[in-house]
This record gives sequence, structure tokens and C-alpha cells, in this order.
Amino acid sequence: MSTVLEILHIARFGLAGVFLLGGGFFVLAGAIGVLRLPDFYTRLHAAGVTDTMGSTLILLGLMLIAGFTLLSVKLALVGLFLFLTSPTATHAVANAAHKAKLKPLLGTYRQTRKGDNEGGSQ
Amino acid sequence: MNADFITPLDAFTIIDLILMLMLLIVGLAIVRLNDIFAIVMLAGVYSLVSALWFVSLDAVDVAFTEAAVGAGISTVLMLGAMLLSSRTALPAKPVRKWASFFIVLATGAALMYAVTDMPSFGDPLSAPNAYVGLEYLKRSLPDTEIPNVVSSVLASYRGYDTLGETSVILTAGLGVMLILGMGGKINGQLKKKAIDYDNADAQAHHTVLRVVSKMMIPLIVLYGFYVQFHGDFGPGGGFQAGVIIASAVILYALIFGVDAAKAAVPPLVVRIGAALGVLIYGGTGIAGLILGSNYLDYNVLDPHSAPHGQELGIMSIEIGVLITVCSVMLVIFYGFTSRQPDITDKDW
Amino acid sequence: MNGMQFLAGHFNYIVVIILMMTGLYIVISTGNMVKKLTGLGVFQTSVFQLYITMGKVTGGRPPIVAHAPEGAEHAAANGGEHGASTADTAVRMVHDMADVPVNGVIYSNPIPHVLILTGIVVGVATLAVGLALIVRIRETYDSIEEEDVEEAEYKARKAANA
Amino acid sequence: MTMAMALGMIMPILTWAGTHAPPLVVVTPLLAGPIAVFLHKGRLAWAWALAISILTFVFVLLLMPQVIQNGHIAYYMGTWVPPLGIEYRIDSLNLLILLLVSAMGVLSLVFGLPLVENEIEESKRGQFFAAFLLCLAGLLGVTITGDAFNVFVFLEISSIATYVLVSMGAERDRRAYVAAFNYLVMGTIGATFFVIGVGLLYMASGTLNMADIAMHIHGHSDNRVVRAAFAFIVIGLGLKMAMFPLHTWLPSAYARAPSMVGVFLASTATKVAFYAMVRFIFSVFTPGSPFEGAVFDLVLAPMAVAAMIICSVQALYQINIRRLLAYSSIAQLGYMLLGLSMGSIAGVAAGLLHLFNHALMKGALFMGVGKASLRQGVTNVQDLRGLGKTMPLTAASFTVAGLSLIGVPLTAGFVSKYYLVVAALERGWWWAVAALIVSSVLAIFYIGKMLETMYLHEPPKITKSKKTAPQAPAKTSLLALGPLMLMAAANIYFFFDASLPKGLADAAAKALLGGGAS
Repeated sequence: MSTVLEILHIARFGLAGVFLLGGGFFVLAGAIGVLRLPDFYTRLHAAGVTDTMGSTLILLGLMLIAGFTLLSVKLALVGLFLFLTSPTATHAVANAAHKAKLKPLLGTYRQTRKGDNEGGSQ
Repeated sequence: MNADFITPLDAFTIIDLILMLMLLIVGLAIVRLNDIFAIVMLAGVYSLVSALWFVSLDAVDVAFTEAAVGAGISTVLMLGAMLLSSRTALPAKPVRKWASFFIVLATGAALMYAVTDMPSFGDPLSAPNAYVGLEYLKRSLPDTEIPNVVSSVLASYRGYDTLGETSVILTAGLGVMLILGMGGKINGQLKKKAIDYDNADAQAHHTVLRVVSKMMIPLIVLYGFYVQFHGDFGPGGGFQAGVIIASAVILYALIFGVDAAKAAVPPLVVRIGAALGVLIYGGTGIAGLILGSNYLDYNVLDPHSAPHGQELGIMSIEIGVLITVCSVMLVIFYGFTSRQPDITDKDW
Repeated sequence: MNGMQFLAGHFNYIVVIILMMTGLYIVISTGNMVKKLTGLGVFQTSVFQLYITMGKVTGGRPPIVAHAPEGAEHAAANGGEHGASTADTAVRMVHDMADVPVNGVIYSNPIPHVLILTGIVVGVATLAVGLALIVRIRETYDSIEEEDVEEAEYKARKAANA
Repeated sequence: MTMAMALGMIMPILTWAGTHAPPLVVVTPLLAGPIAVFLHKGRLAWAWALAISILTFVFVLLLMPQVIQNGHIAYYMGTWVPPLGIEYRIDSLNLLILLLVSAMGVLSLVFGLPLVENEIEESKRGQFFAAFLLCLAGLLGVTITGDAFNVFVFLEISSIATYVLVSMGAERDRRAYVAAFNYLVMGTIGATFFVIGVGLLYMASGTLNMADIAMHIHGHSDNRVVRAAFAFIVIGLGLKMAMFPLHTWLPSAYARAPSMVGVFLASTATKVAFYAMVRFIFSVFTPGSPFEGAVFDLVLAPMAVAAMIICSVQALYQINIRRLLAYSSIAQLGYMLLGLSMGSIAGVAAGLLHLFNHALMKGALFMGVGKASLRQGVTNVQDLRGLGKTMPLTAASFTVAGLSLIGVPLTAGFVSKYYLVVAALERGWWWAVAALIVSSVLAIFYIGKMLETMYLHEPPKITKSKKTAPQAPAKTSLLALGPLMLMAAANIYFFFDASLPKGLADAAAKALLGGGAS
């Protein structure tokens, strides 16, 4: 019995580690994307990855570590809040850019490089 | 100064170093930039990173407030004020730059001079940490039955400072009222209607925002009350709660228009609230006087148990703080929006 | 204490001082009023960092005391210590490490936190009034640059004299 | 019988009020301020503010016998014993300032009604008086407290209220906004320097109660943290009180503010900051230490002399009367600073006495300008033409205060300058005496310029010109004359009987320099 618990214990922390690392990877990828991608909309896309995948995985990992405690409930609430707000924020920003008549970059990067559009809706 | 103590180099210190590095970069960026919009956003970032650093330095209450006030409300106000002004600052003249540089150098040198006699970072026996602060930690529970020592010091031991602080906020609200007014007039002309609700296009573009904010606003207010009443046990209290609840109304105003927000929370109510909070706070102090003790003495509020009296008093003044802070934040917001054209679809 | 240890113990202060001076530099070097207020914010926030840094205790926790420390009844009986003299409380200085933990746990110092909460609120109050003035200045002069305002005033004076 | 019964009713109340006067002095205007916001009728708000300020003055008077009897009184907020809680501590030094500030609050309110009705929009008057009450509460709070951080909090209440009040002058002069903004930036830098100083003191001592800090840093004046704290507090408060090279914000702020605010600020705000500096330098730090001695001799005294001469010269060149008076104020702050930097009992006492007298004369001068502007829209020296004929009483009061500023015998200004000279000679500072004389001669010129315009020039033809604001009703205009003449009379009275301010200043200086950390 105790060995089963121990295995579960190890598995829990192992899984938490995987989630945290995965979350970290998405955050990093998002950050690189914001810096490297060519135009406003694609950068926004990269930033969205940080918000959704990155934070969700990190929160899941933390919840696994915290176990069945009040802390987990709070983390779940944080997750819920982010789940609702970050796509909305991304939507609002993209909407504003669209309203401001910011054209997305079409075609390949090399073709339109000259007209590189520094992101910014205003 | 305690010469025996040596600050350890551990994981905590490394986080510390990274955050400080970020602060330095953001600070230098603000110096270099001339784009006002970027400067304002970076100022918000600076506050947010500071808040993170405060968490790592165990100052959870301060971090909370800095994030809500410094990174939140301040940035909103800054954006509101710069909305119509030019977006770029004129670069400073070299003479001025050098003059400022030397003033700053002299000031910095005076502080650097003092560094050698400062206590080591983290020293538990340094003068600031081993004296009154420790005394508070030991007395807070028996004296006031409040585990969050920051709350008990803020509201009781140094409660008079907090009365002053609440009055500072009120004064600022009064100042904005006097300088900007709270009416709906811009230069004597009646303001145009905020948002055209019949406009199908506007409706379509705001659907997501409206739905989500409708879900969020009650939760934000609820969270504000949680922060208010949980302030005795965890980080939080009247200031943070006031700012959070005010931010719910501000969010409502941003999405549904300032007029709708003013219909829901009328300016008169807000003005009364601003004054009422300070009066509740000051009145709690007067109650101590009437019950035959000193000003702001909560012990006498409950004749049977002094700690319970403390709890009562602290709850009462925290409610006063909540009302004033929340109201003044809205006074300021209404004041600014009455001077600006409403945020229109074009700005989204 | 050698140089390395000194640096480890005082590195925070040095960085905080540099940050404070960055803020001060922004305030006095620029003529743009919004940027000036931003600098004021950075300056004040950095002063807050100075306070919080000095209140940190290594290995400490946020100052939220979990359980009643021993001797609670004794202290509670004293209540607010009516009538005790200043000197009685003042001389009770802590002298050795054994006194530091409260109920077995080390906490960071709450005083700087309390002071800085006040500081933050005062900061936002000043900011609000400053921004309100900026809005009015912009309405009056159509600019938020000191140079432009001075020039406008100079012209107005010249016109009045002529 | 009824008298005795009434007395029996009143006595306990008086005793109670006497015991709790320390917090009531500050809390009364602080809580009355928010109520004034809702008094929309200008006159009603004014009456309310006046009643409250009189009540505040009464509380200060109740403090007086206790302080004179016991030397000092302490009051613990929330009964928390310091250093745990905040302590109010009143001795002769703050009593002098409290009397001054609360009396000036009453006088400038009585004086200010016609001016406010002339200069402030009807709908804003309630809020205006609310801001005034908060400013008063802040200044009193700074003066009365014995806690270093509490000084900051109340300094900021008064400062923010002051920025707002100054900006209210924009209805008369649009430059008020810029003046208020510059004041705000400089004032906030000053406050932040002060906070750094207090933080450093806390770092060195672990406490915030002034007396307790003094106890802990006593004998540690070689501690670099304490030295830096000293420098930052002096600069921070120096900015707030417009100490010589840090004074740039003051002339514009005073010149553009509404007249009533100018009267009140000129006679109180810088004085309170000066008081705070005296309090920190002498009660918290160790005044006898070589470091402080060096700062006194090498920094403060030269600054004081520079202010006395340079700003007097600047005053000579001013066209705007209020700016002229403001520059003269900075020069006069130099006199006070000179007394302080002597570091002797006689010097500090003379400086404090001059502080009191300067408030009387500057208050009267600003009142005179305000009163004159009711009638002929006075802003520049030129506009004073013929005031001796058109408004003889105002002109006479103005003259008395002006003579007092120069330091002519038979006026209060002479007394404090005399003591300053005596104190300077005691220390052998001949150059300081020379500077005093030079500065006084310069004062003769700039005051003389105004008096000459007043008496020797014909009144302008268009006295009741259209360009000025509508005239205030004669009744309220008479109301303004009362405080003005009272102030002028005080300038003469305190020449013949300076026992009250002199006694308090002497006692204060003795307590500051004799008692050490007490």
C-alpha cells in the first residue's frame, strides 16, 4: 500500500515537473515569437500562446504540487480568470488593430520585408 | 550593525538579482525614450516588476498595493491624461542633461557614502529589524487577535498615520474635483453621447468584451470584498479592496461608456462616499474619546474584551478606508473622463 | 567581513540607489510634464524598495503570524499598557538571536511595509493632482512641454507690453 | 446660582477638552473639511470654516496653560505607548507655531471672504474652503506630532491641499496652473528626500518616534547613515520651506495663488517647514557634534547670507508686488536660517522670534495687497498709485507692516533683528551683522519704492476700471479691513510687549539646546 502511495507521490511530482517545464517552454516560445515574428498579428499570436498554454500548464503543475488544498482551489480560480480574460484581451487588441486599419502582412516574409510593420495599433 | 551576520547567496538571491536587473533595464529605457505612450507603459512595467520584487522580499501587502495602485490605477490615469496630448516628448537640451546629471551624481554619492554603515541585507539583528518591528510581531496576536501584523500596525498601532493617509486620498479627490470639475461639460459645451448603442457595427465589435466583462465585473467586486474582509488574515485591506472595487466600475465605464457608469454609480454618491469614509474613520477615533479614553483607542469599544474592541475598531476604520479609497478613485476617474472625449471605437 | 561578503550584504542597497537616481534624473532632466511625473513615480517606487529591502530578514516569512505566541495571556492582560512610561518600552531591545523567531518562525519586519503602504497611497494622490494640472495646462497652452509654455508666456507678455 | 451651575457644567467639559486638545487641534479641521465639500452656498461654507478654525484656535489656547506649567505634554494616540504608537508632543516650540498657524487660519478666513467671492467661482467655494481646512489640519499636524513618519503624512496633506489652492488662482491668472505644477514637482521631490532621510534614520535606530530616535542615535553622529539622513532631511525640508537655492518654485506659487491663499501660505507654510527643520536638527540629531557644526558653519550660514542678499536684490527688480513680497520672504527665511545656523540658544531664539514676527508682517503685507486689489485690481507696483488717498487705512496698515519688514524701531521687526544682531555678535560673526545691515538697506529700497508709489503719486484716473473684477460689496470689504488693521497693530504691539513670543522662543531654544535628547 505504502509503495503505491509512494509511486503516486513520485508520479505526481514528476507530472508536475513535466507540466512546469512544458509551461516554461511555451512562455519562452511566446517571448521569442514576440521578438522574432514579422508583424503585429503574428506577434499577437505568439503572445497569446504565452497566455493560454504557458500559464495553464504552469498552473496545472502548481496545482499538482499543492494537492487537494485551498491553495489548489485558488490556483484553479486564477486559471479560470486567465482562461476568460487573456483571449478577450488578445481579441480586444487585435480588434483595435483591425479598426485602426492595420493590414496583416500577407505573402512571405522576404517579399514584404521592406514594409515591415512595427506593431502598434495607435 | 551586526558584524557577525553574512547574507547568504542562495536561489532567493538569484531571483532578487534578476528582478533588480529588469528594474535597471526598464529604468534606463524610460530615461532614453521620448515616446510618451511607451514611457507610460514602461512605468507600469516598472511598478509591476517592483511588486514582484516586493513579494520576494516578503512584503506581500505592499506588493498587492503596488500592483493595484502603481501598475493599475496610476497607469490608467496616466493614459487618460495623455490621451489628447502629443505622443512624443521633446528631447532635453544637453546643458540641462548635464546639470541634472551632476545633481543626481551628488545625491547618489551622498547615499553611496552611507552604504558602508548600512546593515547587511537580511540581517535579523539589524537595528530596524530587531526593535519595534519585532515587538509588533510578538504583540499583534495577543493585543488585537489579528494575525496579519501589517494590518494591525496599519490600523491600530499606527492608525493615526492611516487616518492621515486616508485624508491625503480625500484631498487628492477634492483637488481633482476643484481642478477638473465633475460635470459633463467640456469648455462649457455639453458633452456628446458616449456610445451609440444602436450602432450594429459597434455592437458586433464589442460583443466579446461585453459578455466577458459582464461575467467578470461581479466577480471583481466579490473579490474586492474578499480582500477587504480577509485583510486580517492575509494580505489585503481597505486600500487594496477600494482600488479593486473602483477598478470594476472603471472597467464597466470603459466597456459600456462613462454615462452608463455614471448612471450606475452617480457622481454625487461617489462624492458623499469620499467624505463619508474619512468621517467613519475619524468618528471611530472620536468614539474612543467619548468612551473616556484617548483618540483612536479601540480597546474601550468593547468594555469586556480589549482585543475584541481592537477587532471592532479595525473593522470599522477599514470600512472607512474602503469607502474613501473606492470613491476617490472614481472621483478622479470621472474627473478625467469629463475632460476627455469618451474612448470611442476608434481607440479599441 | 571581506569585500565579497560586504557586496553580497549591500548589493541591494547599491542597486536601489542607482534606481532612485534614475528616477530623479528623469524628473529634472525632462521638460515634458507627463514624463516628469513618470520619473517621480520611478523615484518614489525606488525609495519604497529601499524601505522594503531593509525590512527583509533572511529566511523570513511574510509578517502574518500563524499562532498565538507563548505568554499571550500575559501580554493581553497588559492590553495597551495604560500608563506605562516611554522608557519602559523603549529600553526593551533585543540582544541575541534567540529572541528573533516568533513562536518558532522567523518573520520579516512589518514596519517598512506599513510605511510604504502609506507611501504608495500618497504617491498616487500626488500623481492624480499632478495629472489634473497637466490636463488644465494642456487646455490652456495646448502643450505639455515646459519650453512651449514658457515661450507662450513670453509672447503674451510681449504682446501686453506692446 | 445659575452662573455657578453653568460653570459646573462647563468645567468638566473644559477639563476633558483640555486633556484631549492635542488630537482635537488636528482632527477638528481634518474632519470638518469633508463636511465643507457639501456646503454649496459659499457663505455657509465660509461660516463653517471660520467656526471650525476658531474652535481649533480655542483648542490651541487650551493647550497653552498646560505646556507653560509642565514644560511639555505628551499624548498617545490609541493609548499605544511610543515607540509602538504615535505620540503627540507639545512644548514651547510647537506651541508657538500652533498659535501662529491657528490664529492665521482664523484671520485669513475673516479677511478672505470678499476676496474669495471676488476670485473663486460660486460653485467651487465649498470645496475651496474644504481644501483650506485640510491644509490647515495638515500644517497643524506637522507641527504637533512627535513621530518622524507622521510628519511626512501630514506634510503631504497640507502640500497637496496647497497645490490645489494655488491652482485655484487660475481664474485670475492662467499661469497659476504652471506655478502649481512646478510647486507640485519640487514639493514632491522634497517630500521624497524627506522620506529617504526618515528611512535612513529608521535604518540607524529601528524606531520612528523622534525622542526615541534621538536616544538611539545619540553619540553615533559619526555613523554615515545618520549623516546622510541629516543631509536628506535638511534638503527635503529645505525644498518645502524654499531655502535659498531651492526656492525657485515659491515666487510664482505665491504670486499666482488666490489672494487669501497667498496671505495664509506666506505666513504659515514655509514657517511650518522651518519648524520641522529646527525640530529635526535640534531634537533628533545631535546638535553639538562636529559634523553638524561643520554643516552649520559651512553650508547653512553661507546659504542664509546668500539668501538675505541675493533675494533682496531680486526683490528690487520685481514689478509684480506679490512676487516682490515672495522674494523678500525668501530673504527673510535667510534671517531665520542664520539664527538657526548660529547653533546657540540666543541665535535659535532670535530666529524663532523672527519667524513669528515675519509671519505678522508678511501676513499684513499680503493682506494689504489683497485689500487694495479688491478696489483697483492691484498686481504691479504701478497699480498702487495714490493708494494713500483712496484707501488711507489700508495704506497705513501696509506702511506699518512694511516698516516692520525693514526693521524700523517701534515695530516688531526691529525686536527680532536686534536679537539676531546680538546673537551674531555673541558668536563673533561680524560678516553676518554686515549682511543683516545690507539686506535691511535693500529692504528700505524695495519697500520704499512701494510706499513712494502709494503716497507720492496721483491716483490713476480710471480707479474703478472695467478691467478689474466686479467690486465686492462694501460690507464684506470692511470685513477685510479688520484683520488687516489687527495685523498691523500686532506689528506695533509686539515691539512694546514681546514677552509672549520671546518667552516661548527662549524656552524653546533652551529646551532644544539645553536638554539634549529630552
